[in-house]
Order: sequence, then structure tokens, then C-alpha cells
Amino acid sequence: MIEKLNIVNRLPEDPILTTVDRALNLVRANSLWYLLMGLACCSIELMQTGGPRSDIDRFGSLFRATPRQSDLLIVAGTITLKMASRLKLLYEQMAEPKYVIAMGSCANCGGLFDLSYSVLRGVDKIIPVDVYIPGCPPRPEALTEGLIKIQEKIKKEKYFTK
Amino acid sequence: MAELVSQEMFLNMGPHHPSTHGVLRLIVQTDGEIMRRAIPDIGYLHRGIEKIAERVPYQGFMPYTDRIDYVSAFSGNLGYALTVERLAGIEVPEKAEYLRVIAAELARLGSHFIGVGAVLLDLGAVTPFVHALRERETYNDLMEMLCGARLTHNYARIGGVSHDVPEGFKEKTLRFIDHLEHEFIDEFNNLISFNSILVKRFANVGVVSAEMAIEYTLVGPNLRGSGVPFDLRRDDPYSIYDRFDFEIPVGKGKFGTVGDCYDRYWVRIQEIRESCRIIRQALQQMPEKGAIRTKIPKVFKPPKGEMYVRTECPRGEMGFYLISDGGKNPYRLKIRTGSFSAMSILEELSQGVMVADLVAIIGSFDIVAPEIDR
Amino acid sequence: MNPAVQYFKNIWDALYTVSLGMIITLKYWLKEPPITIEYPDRLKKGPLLLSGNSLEEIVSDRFRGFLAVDFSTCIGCLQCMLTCPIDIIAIQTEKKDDVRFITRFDINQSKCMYCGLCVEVCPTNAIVHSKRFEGACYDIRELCIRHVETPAPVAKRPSKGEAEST
Amino acid sequence: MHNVASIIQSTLKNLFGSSPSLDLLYACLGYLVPCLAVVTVISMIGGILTLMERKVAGAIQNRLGPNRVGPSGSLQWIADAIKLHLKEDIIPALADKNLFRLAPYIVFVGTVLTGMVIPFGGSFIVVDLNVGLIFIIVAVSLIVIGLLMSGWASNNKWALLGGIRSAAQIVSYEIPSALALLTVILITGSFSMQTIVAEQGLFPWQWFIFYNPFTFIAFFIFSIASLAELNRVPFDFPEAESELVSGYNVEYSGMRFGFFFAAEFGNIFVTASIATAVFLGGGNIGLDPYDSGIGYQLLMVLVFFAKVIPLCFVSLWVRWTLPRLRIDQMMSMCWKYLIPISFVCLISTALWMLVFNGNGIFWRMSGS
Amino acid sequence: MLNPYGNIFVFFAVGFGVVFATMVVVKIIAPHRPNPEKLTSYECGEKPIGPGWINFNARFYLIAILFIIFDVELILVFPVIVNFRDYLLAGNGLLAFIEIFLFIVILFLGLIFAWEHKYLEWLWAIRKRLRVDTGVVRIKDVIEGKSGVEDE
Amino acid sequence: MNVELKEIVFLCVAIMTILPCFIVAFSRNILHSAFALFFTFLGTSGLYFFLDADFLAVVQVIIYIGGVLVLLLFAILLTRNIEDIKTTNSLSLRRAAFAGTVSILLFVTLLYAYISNKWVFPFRENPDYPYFTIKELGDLLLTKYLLPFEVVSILLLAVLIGSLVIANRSVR
Amino acid sequence: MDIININSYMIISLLLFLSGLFTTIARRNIIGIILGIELILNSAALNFAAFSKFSASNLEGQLFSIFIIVIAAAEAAIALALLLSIFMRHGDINADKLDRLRG
Amino acid sequence: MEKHELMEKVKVKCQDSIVRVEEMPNDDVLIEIRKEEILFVMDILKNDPELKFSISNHLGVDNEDNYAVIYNLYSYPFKHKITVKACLDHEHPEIDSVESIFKGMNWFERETYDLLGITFIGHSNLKRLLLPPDWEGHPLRKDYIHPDFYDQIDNRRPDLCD
Ligand code: SF4
Ligand code: SF4
Ligand code: SF4
Repeated sequence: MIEKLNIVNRLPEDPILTTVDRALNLVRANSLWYLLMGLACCSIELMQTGGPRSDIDRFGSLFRATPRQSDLLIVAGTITLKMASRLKLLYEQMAEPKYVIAMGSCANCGGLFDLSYSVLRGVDKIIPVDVYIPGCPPRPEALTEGLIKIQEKIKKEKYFTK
Repeated sequence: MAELVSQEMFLNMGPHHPSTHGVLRLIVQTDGEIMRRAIPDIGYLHRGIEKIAERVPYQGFMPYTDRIDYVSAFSGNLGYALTVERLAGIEVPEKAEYLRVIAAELARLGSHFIGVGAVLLDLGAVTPFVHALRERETYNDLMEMLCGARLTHNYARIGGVSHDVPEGFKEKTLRFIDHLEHEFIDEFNNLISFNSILVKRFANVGVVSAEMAIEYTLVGPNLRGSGVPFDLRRDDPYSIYDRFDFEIPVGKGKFGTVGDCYDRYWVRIQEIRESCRIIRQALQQMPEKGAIRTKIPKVFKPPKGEMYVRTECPRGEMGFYLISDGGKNPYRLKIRTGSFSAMSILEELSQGVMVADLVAIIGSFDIVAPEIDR
Repeated sequence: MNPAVQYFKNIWDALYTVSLGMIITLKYWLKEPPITIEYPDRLKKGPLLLSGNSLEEIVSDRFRGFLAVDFSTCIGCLQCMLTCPIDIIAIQTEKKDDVRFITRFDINQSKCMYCGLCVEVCPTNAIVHSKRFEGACYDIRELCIRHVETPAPVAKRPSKGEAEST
Repeated sequence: MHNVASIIQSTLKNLFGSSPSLDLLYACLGYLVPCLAVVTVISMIGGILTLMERKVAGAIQNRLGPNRVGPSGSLQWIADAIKLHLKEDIIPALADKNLFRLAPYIVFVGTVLTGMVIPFGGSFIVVDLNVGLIFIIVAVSLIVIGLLMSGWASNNKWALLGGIRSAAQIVSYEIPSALALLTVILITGSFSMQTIVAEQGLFPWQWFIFYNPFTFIAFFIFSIASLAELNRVPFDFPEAESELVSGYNVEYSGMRFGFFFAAEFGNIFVTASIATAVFLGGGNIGLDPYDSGIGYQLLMVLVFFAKVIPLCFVSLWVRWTLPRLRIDQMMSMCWKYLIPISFVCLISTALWMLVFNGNGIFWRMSGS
Repeated sequence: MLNPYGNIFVFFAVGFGVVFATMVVVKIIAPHRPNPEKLTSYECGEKPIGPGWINFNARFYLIAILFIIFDVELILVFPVIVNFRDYLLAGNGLLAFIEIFLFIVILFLGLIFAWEHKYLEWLWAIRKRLRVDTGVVRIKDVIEGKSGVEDE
Repeated sequence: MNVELKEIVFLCVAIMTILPCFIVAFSRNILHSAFALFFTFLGTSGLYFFLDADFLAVVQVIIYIGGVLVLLLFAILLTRNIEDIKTTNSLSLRRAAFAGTVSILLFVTLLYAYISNKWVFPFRENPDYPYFTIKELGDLLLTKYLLPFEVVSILLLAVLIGSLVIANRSVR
Repeated sequence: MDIININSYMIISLLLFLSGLFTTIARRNIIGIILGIELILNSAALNFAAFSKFSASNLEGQLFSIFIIVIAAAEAAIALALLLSIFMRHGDINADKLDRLRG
Repeated sequence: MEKHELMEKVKVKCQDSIVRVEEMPNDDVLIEIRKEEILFVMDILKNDPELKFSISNHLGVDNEDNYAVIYNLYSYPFKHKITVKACLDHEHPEIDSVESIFKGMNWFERETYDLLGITFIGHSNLKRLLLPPDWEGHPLRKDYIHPDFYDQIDNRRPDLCD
């Protein structure tokens, strides 16, 4: 019953609400917790991004070990066909609102393992991707940029308004 | 004491699990804390690199060797280049050899930072891991100076290396090594290695005897951790390793039994020192000028034949078995890696240990998923 | 050793080593400055990145970033295209009135592995790795970079000596 | 017995007059206001501690830590809190839904209850219970049940394992921590927090930690045991990321998880306060807390926080230094080291008092 | 009026109320889009095998038994300890001390019993299997000595 | 207005004590029974507070909830798996009928006895009921009940050893 | 309205006792039975405390409550240890089945 | 030990199990043996006090007209290496498992089975190791066709730039 009262994306446009939306988006954008998940080489750069040099924690992103508590799935590396269904499940288990970064060529489109028989050609085949980051691997700064892109995207989203 | 006998129950560790170092699944049969055994289920990162080798030219395969052991990408480069060179009988210029040694040892440093750091991370010590990452950041900088990429260097070429030493590289490396030898390692040891909690967690856990290690084809630091003083750099020298003076750290049961997790960990810590020594010597001996690369034809076709070359990677020997049919692509390339063997021992080793120990054991083998799966 | 002695030694060891570690972390906490480079918005000095910030601090000279093509020197020899192990460079040339035009020079940056093999084989150094690494985008199609918009005539093949010098 | 509620009531009565219905209202207000204040303080400090944890981690690890929201990141915790409110609340299909919903309530209530007996310095204590100090143990018992409940209701192996581990751990460490506190009770002869604080003084040598060598040890035992009760490194088994993914809260998302989080960090503050009050003199500046002017009262609060906050930081500092023990080592540490030692401390303190007629090294027992 | 303990109930109610109110707010302002996949149990990305049940180690159980006894003991000793000071000041300190001492020592015997009979150990079997000797290690020596390549 | 805050709270606590009892008695899920017991114990402890028995209330929570209930939960979790738990706590119908009859009969009789008010005891609040119960209890334990106190410690020792031995034999 | 009196306590305690009794008799599961016993003991302790306050003028009632709680805890420890032992031996803790096993 | 010495010794010890002995360029000795004798040869190589080999690498090759399995052995005490090769027919590639002699071969053989479809008789657990159990075909065979679909995932990806 109480679900009926849910106002997410249900309210009409209205200047005040838009401001509220914007404020909430700002908040959400600055508290993106990512799922600790390294798939392949890119995961090393993912670690480095969390490391001292280009500390992703600056933007309020810290890692969570379980998908339930994370907002951001950073697909860092090669997704094999064996892994694909698992990744999809993990994505599904994340709580709304959730975002996906495809990090590196492999996650973008299979990358150099396009020639392989067992590699999924792009993570967007199984889950929706919000930001693609090129690079093999993308350097930490590039990942940071991707994060900022996600933040920008979130800031433009509507939350309460339709 | 036989623990409580109960119905079998299975627990999935992985493929998404923080302690499985990449994607690796362990099906753990346990009574909650103490496990009957852990069955590794691998292949979540099987990218078919061996098949790809049959589909790309010899030079074109070089970037793929970065991705076999991505933590120390250059080791893969080196092994592959050596294999092809030996098969085709290509001479490598002197300076290139030195550069290769320097890069390979730097890679070993970089890899051990992760290897040592990651196991500590698994044990809940985050700070040492981050400190190790900080040092690795310098390693990445050095490699980027040298060849332009932080992680996937693609530095070696068949017949040499791709770039000469850049301006300032030598000084920076020396400074880095000094820092490691005189500050970092001691501090790191005081911070964590001698910590009695760590010692308690590592000592006498996951003991691999020397016979068992050889039986299961363990290699590299894992083998040496079991007390077998074997290092390809010394016992089967390749490149120019016979010119350097360095020692082979061996597990001696520092805090417990020979071949326990602590020994493997400690061997790695000591290898950081030894690598520093090698790099220093190489930097001193390296000729100032000289070619860095033997020219090979654009369409490179080595003669028909077979070749097996092993190199000492941070995770143990990496062997390339190359079969050429005289064409421009390899006919068959088999890559033998250290983590693969380390993984296969896990099933036996995991019997009767605790979940927490399993984490320590996996970590102490310093496993990298694509090395297992390729 | 006597178990009783061992008992107290354990306590002592724990205290000693733990405090050893704690002192080090305390030192870091209070003394060591952060080494974080605050990309993207708080960088200093040097040439600008796309985002308007300095590059020099973070990227070395040889950095292999996005590929860039200089059409004033490209001779349309297709070497780069042939060398690339994963065929991500697509070049088409057209011959019009004895002049070859490059009508298409597409590089799929989303797939490139930044290996530098294509750069090495280019006889004229027309294709190089720029230092650009920022390319995050919402649509993967943005990562297919079409270097040719209007067909560009190929450059003259350099003389032997010049080519050697690359 | 001092009671904030009655003070508020009488103040309100004086201000707005009295009538039966108004009285009821005043009574409600009198109870609600301090309670809400304490809940707010605990959750806010919990939130700030999450931020401090990240900042301290940053400093120790050569990083910066959060620095984008608010001046150098100081509002990060608010952003996190708001974000958690905006997250979907997932209740897994296989979970025991009612218990799954109930668990965060119990854990949070357990934390909040402890806030009741914290002497914030001066007369700032919600109610100075006779059983004040034991009350802390009560709250801990509630938390144990909450964690077990969350672990079981999730219908998830990791969660259950985490819940059981944390239950076993917390109950085990309850004993040494209680025993360590008892050494002080020997001296004060009262469980009332205000009495305990009042027995001490402004200067370090008047604190119970320096009463005799055994209380000194007891302080450390209490600190270690409370680290364990808080599930903090080196005892963070229930949520050991590398073993149990995230422990008992694996399946919790959004604000339900937020309550666990808040409770966890709120508890850091709570235990630090207790250690301060019991061993470090609390907010005592040598004046009578009830008879001093408001300025002195605030000074006492300041003194109290000046002691609590460093203790909280020590907890963070330890967390970023040490690795995690193994579960059996943790248990044997409790049963083989902490409990016997705290027994010895207790008995020795009693003996000490017997011999020295209740006087400590510097501390003098009144009336002796 | 309530006596001071009334606060306990109020705290209880407020604690529950705060959580409840928050959860209602969350219901209203948070998105809610369940689907069968989302509601599966998390098991490291794998589809869960079997029920989410774990037959945990019976050691925990022993610990709980041990705990409950000590807990009871603690409770009984509370009132006595509180009185210790008064007795001391009244000159009866020795009586109280002996009582506390006896009580605790008896319990301590229980602990020693448990210790001696290895009820506090977890890993017998494994210890034996790995031939672990409780070798003595001087950590301090190692630290103060060379930490480079080790000599035997 | 006659209703005092105290009485409202008392009613709430009483209900919180009694309602879960029925879950304990009738739930098919034994863990639900156990967790319901949690509230009963909590409620009882609340009732103790109304009796000014602060120490008793605290003891109730610490031992019953912190100790017994945890132990019970461990026992349940150890001996049953979750799927089973949901169904196996069934009542034996025959015995339930018997028990129900007995209970109802007892209830009716005793209730009648209580409210028919034929009992004449000086049921009144004792004005100088001791307030600081811990000290008083301690006094009792140190004087009048010294022997029981020490006997309890022996009993506890016996229980400790006995239960450990019994449980551990099966663990082995 | 004065509901905080001995009668309300006795009724509460009665209800506790009866549900405990019912549980003890009707449950098949041994743990269920133990739950019932705990309830019964609890009700007894409550009664002691109530009478201690409303009739007697000293704390002995409370002391007895405490002893009851102590005994309850000890009972639980022993009972559950036995239960574990039974479970390990028979793989079941159903009282009915154990009856049969005895024969 | 000299290469030739080793060759002689092995020749003497294994006698007619050996089809041919060859020197490889990498101061390595290659012996080709008859596949039926693999256990015999391996046993000698491992247990002979003068040889004491242990396994270092194993692979299978699809030679289009036949299969070959290759074992690289290394002797830790004597520091010499040897390559053992056996040819299998193309229709039914089968060979005895040497798992009983070298424990570490368990996974190597599983991998070869997985990727090449060579059956190892007497192997304790001959299941797919790397690829998912429901995978079709053995990828390292020369006639293997890369699949486009797996597990309801369309794994084709048109070139981005076309
Ligand atoms: S994109 Fe490159 S670096 Fe990243 S996982 Fe793929 S191959 Fe590795
Ligand atoms: S860098 Fe490598 S992958 Fe990229 S276009 Fe050049 S050759 Fe191809
Ligand atoms: S870029 Fe270089 S290699 Fe490529 S076509 Fe132009 S000249 Fe040839």
C-alpha cells in the first residue's frame, strides 16, 4: 500500500521539485559506492585508482563488497562467456539506482580478445552501460574522468519529477 | 579431533569475492569455519590466448603476452620474445639485454608489491597494501617513462626492445631502488611483516613440503618458500642473468614450519631486495650506447621447429612452448604458468583449514587469475 | 620453552610488534603529506589537457594514448592497418585523377589495445600515439574516431633516407 | 537521583503554566527531548566517524580521502546518509521477511539505549541509573540478537556465518570488558556513571586508569574487548570483506544497511565515552556537576569530548594498522588471555584496596 | 509519572520510531523495482546452491555454553563487588574479599578445566596433520637482527 | 485525567510480554518462536523495572537474552537447516489438545481466583521499598545468603564442566 | 485507574506460565520444549519479584528471582548440551521420535 | 650431465618404447615414444635415481593428421631437461593418464582434454577445466569454428566503424 505513495519519477515538473531533484542528484553523484570487483588487468588500474596517487575516495567513492550496497558497477576487465551470466546476476542484485562503467577495451567491445572464442564482445550485450572508458587499461585518471562523467550524468537526471 | 560430522554443505567463494584475486571460484565444502575441502572452479577468465596466438602474426602476439600475467606484464613479453628468438636464432643486442633485465626486475618489484600487498589486504591490513600500491605507482611511472604504458607495456620486441632509455630514467630508477632498500622494506617489515598477528595468521598455515611442491609442479617463490633453492635465473640462466650477483631467498621456516604461508610471503619480501640489487648492477653495467633492436623482416617467419623456453617470472617459471610450421603465425603456443600449478595444489591444501586460512593460503600463492586461465 | 614464559612472551610480542606498526602509521598520519594528484580539477602547470588542466604532471613523454594521424605526412601505405593485430584501423583510399585520396581513416579507439605496433611500422610517422587518454563517453560510437572528414590527398612518399630515420 | 526529564518538565511548567493535559504533554516532551537529542548526537557522531575513518585512512595511506563535498569533504557523511535514503530497499525473496525488517531496529535500538547512560559531562546525562554501567552490557546483548537475526533472516550463507561469528565474538568479549569495568566498580562502589565520574578528577593522576597498575591494565583490556565488541579490526570477522564478503549485512541495502552502519560507528563513540567516563575521568573538572554555572557545565562537556574524540581516533588508527586475527585466535585471545588477566586484575585490585585501605597510587578514597 | 527508568521505555520507543519513520520515508522516496533476479540471494554472483543455511562450527556452541556460565557468574558477582567498598570502609573488607576471591577462583577453575581439556582449541586435527610444533620464535630478535637475506 | 503515562507504558510492556508468548506457543517456525521469546524476555525485564527491581531487570536481559537466547539460537541453527526450521516445529495435535484443555482450565480457575478477590493479603506498595537494589542484594549475598552464593558458584562449576563434557563428546 | 498492582502481575505471570506449559507439552521439538521451560521459569521469577515488591518488605524475593534466572541459565546450558549430544547421536531432535528410539 | 649422456641413458633405460630421439636447439632432448608406453617411460623418468625428473609442462597439439601430447620434464637434482612426445591418432585421441605418477598432471591433463579433446584414460576427474561444462567443441583443434552464440548471448559484434 505504502508503495503507492512512492514519488520517484511520479511528480509533475515544478521549479521547487526540480531544485530538490538537483540537490539530491548532487548528493547521489558524490556518494557513488562501487562494487569491489576486478575481472582482469583493468582491475589493477582500478586498485591504483583507489590507491594513493589518484585516490578515487576524493569523490566520495568507496568500495563495498556486496552488490546490495553499491551504486556503481565498474566492469574492469575481460568478461568471458562463462562469467557473463554471473556478472549479469551481480548487476541485477544491485539496488536501484545503479550505474555501470565499462572500463577498458575489453568491457567496451571485447577489445583485443575479439579474436577469442570465449570472450564476450562488450559488456553492453548483457547489461546497460552508462559510461564507456577507452584504454587498455585506462589509466587511473581516465577512470576518474569516467567517474566524473557518471556524476555529470546523474546530475542531469530527474529524480522525483517525471 | 574429528570435527562435527554433519551434512555436506557447499559455499560459493567467488567468482565475485573480494579475496579471490580476480575471478576465481572456490566451491567450499565446510562446516562453517573449518572446511573439508575447497574445489577450485577456474576458467572465468579463460580468454583463449593460446588460440589467439594461432591467429595473429608473431609480432602481433606480443601485446597479448602482457595480459597473461598483467601484474608483471613485462615478464610475459620477455619469455615470448626469448622463445621466438631462440627458435629463429636471432641475436639480441647487448644493451637490449640489459634493458630487458632491468624491465623484468622492475616488473618483479611491481608484481611483488601487489602480491605481498594483496595477501595483506585479504588479511584485513589495508594500509600496507596501499603503501605497496604507492611504491607500485613509482614502478608504473618508470615503465611509462620507458615504454609509454603503465600496465600493459608491450616493451619487448622480437630481437630487442621497443624503446631506448629515456632521459632521467636511470637516476629515477636508482632513487627508487635506494628508497626501497633503505626505507621502504624496513618500514614495511616493521609495519606489518613482524606483526605478531600476521605471524600468527601465516606461520604454520598452508604448509607445503618440498616434495609436495615439486610433485604439484609449484614454481618460483612458492617453490622456494618450500625450501627448494631453485631459481631459473641462476640454475638455467637466460638472457644475461649470469652476469649479476644476487641471492636466492629460500623459505627457512622463519616463524614456523618450512613452506608455510609466512615463508612464501617472506621469500617475496626478500626478493624485492634482490631485484633491487640486480637492477642496480644492471644499471651500472649497461652500455651507454648501442643498438636496442635487431631488425627483423616485417613479415616474420621463423623456421619450422619446436622450442620450450622457461623464464623466471614473479609468479614462478613461465614457459612458452612454441611450435612453428614456418608460417607467419605460430602453429601452437602453449603457455605454462606458475599460478596454474599453485591453484591445483589448493584442493589438497585446503583440507581441514579454516575459511580465514584459505584466504591466507590463496593470497600467499600470489595467484593472478589470467595466469591460471590464460 | 616453558609454557608460562611463552604465555608472557606472546603478550609482550603482541604489544611490541603492534606498537611498532602503530608508530609507523602514526608517523604517516601526522607527517607524510598525501601524494595524491588531484586530477582533473586541481592540477598545476604545463600544457593543457582536454579538460583544461595540466598534463605534464601525470603523463610521461612516451605515453601511448589515443592515436593521432597527421595527414600531411600519411602516404596511405596501409602498413598500420595491416600490422594491427586486431584490425581496428580502417583505411580506404580512392584514386582520382592520379592522386590518391584517403577517403576513410577510422580508428576504433574503443577496441584499440594501445600497443604501439602500428606506430612503429608507419614509414612516415604519420600515425602516432597522442597523449590524450580522456575519452569517456556515454555512447560507444563516439569512440570510433573518423580522422578523415573530407577526402585528403596522400602525402608524397618520403625518400629512402628519411624513412630509415624513423 | 538526577533526572533530565523532570528538570525539563518543571521548566516547562514554570514557563507555560500547568494543567492536567499540559502536564502530560510536558511529561512526553521531558522524556522525548533528551532522548531525541541523544539519538541525534549518536547518529551524527557515528556519521562523522565514518567520514573521519576515511580521512584517517587517507592520511595514513598518503591519500587525501573525501574532499569534494563541503569544505575539504566535511559534508561527505551527510551525502552518504542522504544517498542511503535514496537507495532501493531490497528484501530478498527467500529471506524471512519480517525478521529481516526487524533486525536493524534491534541493532539500532541497542545502540541508542547505551546513549542513555553516557555522562556527557556536567549534568548532561539523560538519566543517571543505578545500574548505569551494567546497562551497557544490556544494550550489547540486544545488539547480539539483532545481528543473529539479521544473519539468519537474510537466508544467505555469508550473512548467517557473519551473524554467528559476531554473536560468538561479542558475547565472549563481553566478559573481559565487564570484568575490566568491575575493577573500577570495586573502587567506586557504585554503577552510577555520575558517581564514577565524580570520584575522579581533572588531573590524570586522579583518574582511575592510574589508580593502580591493574586498573591500567584493565583499561587496555577494556579497550581491546570493546574493539572486539565493535567488530573492528583486528576483530572484524563478522564483516571480514575477504572472507565473508560483508558478513551479516550482505543482503541489506539502502537505509536498512545504513542503520547497521550508523549503529556500528555510533557504538565506537559509545564505548569511547564509557572508557572515558570510567577510566579517564569523564568530564570531571573538579567541580560539582550539578551546582556549577552553565559555563562550567559546558566546559565539562568540552573536557569530555576532548577525551572521547582521541579515543575514537585510536580505534580508527588501530583499524588502519593491524591485520585481522583468525576466528580461533580471536577466541583463544579472549579466553586465554583477556579473561584470566582481567580476573587477575580484579582480584589484585581488591587485594590492593584491602592492603592500602582503598587508596590508589595517587588517588585517595574519601572516608577512609 | 514514570520513575527514571521510564526513560528506558522512551528510548526504546524512540529508537524504534526513528527507524520506522526512516523506513517509511525510504519507501516513499526510494525507487522500488523488484524483479525475480534482484531478489535472489547474493552468493558471489553464483546462483545459490541449496538453502542459505550453513552448518556452522559446533565450537561456537561450546563458546556459548562457556559464555553463559561466565555471564551468570558475572551477574552474581556484581552486587558483591558493589558492596566491596562499603565493607572495606566498614572494616569488613576481608570478608568481602574472601567471598569474591572464592567465587572467582572457583569459576577460574572451570576456565582452567576448559583450557586443559582443549575446549578452547579449534584446530586439533589440523594441528596434528600439519605437524605443527609450537616452536618458539623470538620476533624481537628477528626485528633487531638483519632483516635482509637470512642466515641460518 | 486519571491515566498516567506510567500506566500506558505498563500496558504496552505487558502486551509486549504476553503477545509473543503466543507466537512461542503456536508458531510453526521454531526460530520465530525463539525470536518471539526475545520480546517476552525484554517485556519481562520492563516489568521488573516497574517493580523497581532494576538490577533484576538488567540481569534478566543479560542472562536471558544475552546468554540463554543466544545459546538457544545457536542450538536451533546447529541442529536444523533453514528449510526444515520453517516446517518442523509442528505441534503434536493430540498433545496440543490436551495441553490446550489443561491450560484453559488452569487459566479460568486461577483467573477466577485472582479477580474474585477472595484472597486477603496486604497487597499494597511498600513505601520504604529499597531503591538501591544492587547494594541491598549484595548485602544479602554477603550475609544471609552467603552459603547459597558459594554453592551457586560450585553449581556453576559443575554445570560448566558437565555441559562442556557432554557437548564436546558429541563434537568430537 | 491503577493497573500496576499485584493482580496484573499475577495475570501476566499466569499467561506466561500457561503458554510455557502449553509449549512444553505440545511441542515435538526438544528445543521447543526448552523454550517452554524458559517461559515457565520466567513467569516464576516474575512472580517472586512481584511479591517481593507488593507484599514483603525486603529483597529476598528478588534474590530468589536472580537465583531462578541463574538456575534457568544453568539448565539451558545443560539441556542444550544434552540436546547436541542427542542430535549428534540420532540426527534428530524430535521428542516423539526419541520416544520411539528408546524402545 | 651432458646432453648426449642423458640421451644415451634414456635410450638405454627406455629401450624400445622410444620411437626417436632428437636434439632440440635449446640444449634440450626430445624423445618420441609410443603412446602405449607412456606410463612406463614416465615411471622410469621419475623414479630412476639417475634421472629424477619431475613434470614442468604439458601440452597437446593438433597436427591436423594426428594429435601429439608433449611433456616437458625437468630434473631438480641433476638440472637437466627432457621433452617427451607421443603421437595419437586423429580419430580417437587417447592416452594413458600420468596423473598417478605426477600428481600435478591432474589439471594439465584436464586442460588438454578441455581444449583439445584428448582423452586421458584413468584420469580421476576428467571434466572440463576452463570452459563451462556445457561448451561445445574443443577450441584448440584446428577445425574449431568460433561460436557466435552461447547461453542466449548473441556474441557477434559488428565493427563499430562500419
Ligand atoms: S582492456 Fe586491456 S587491460 Fe583491460 S582487461 Fe582488457 S586487455 Fe586487460
Ligand atoms: S595501437 Fe595496437 S591495437 Fe591500436 S591501432 Fe595500433 S596496432 Fe592496433
Ligand atoms: S598512417 Fe602511416 S602506416 Fe598508416 S597509412 Fe599512413 S603512412 Fe601508412
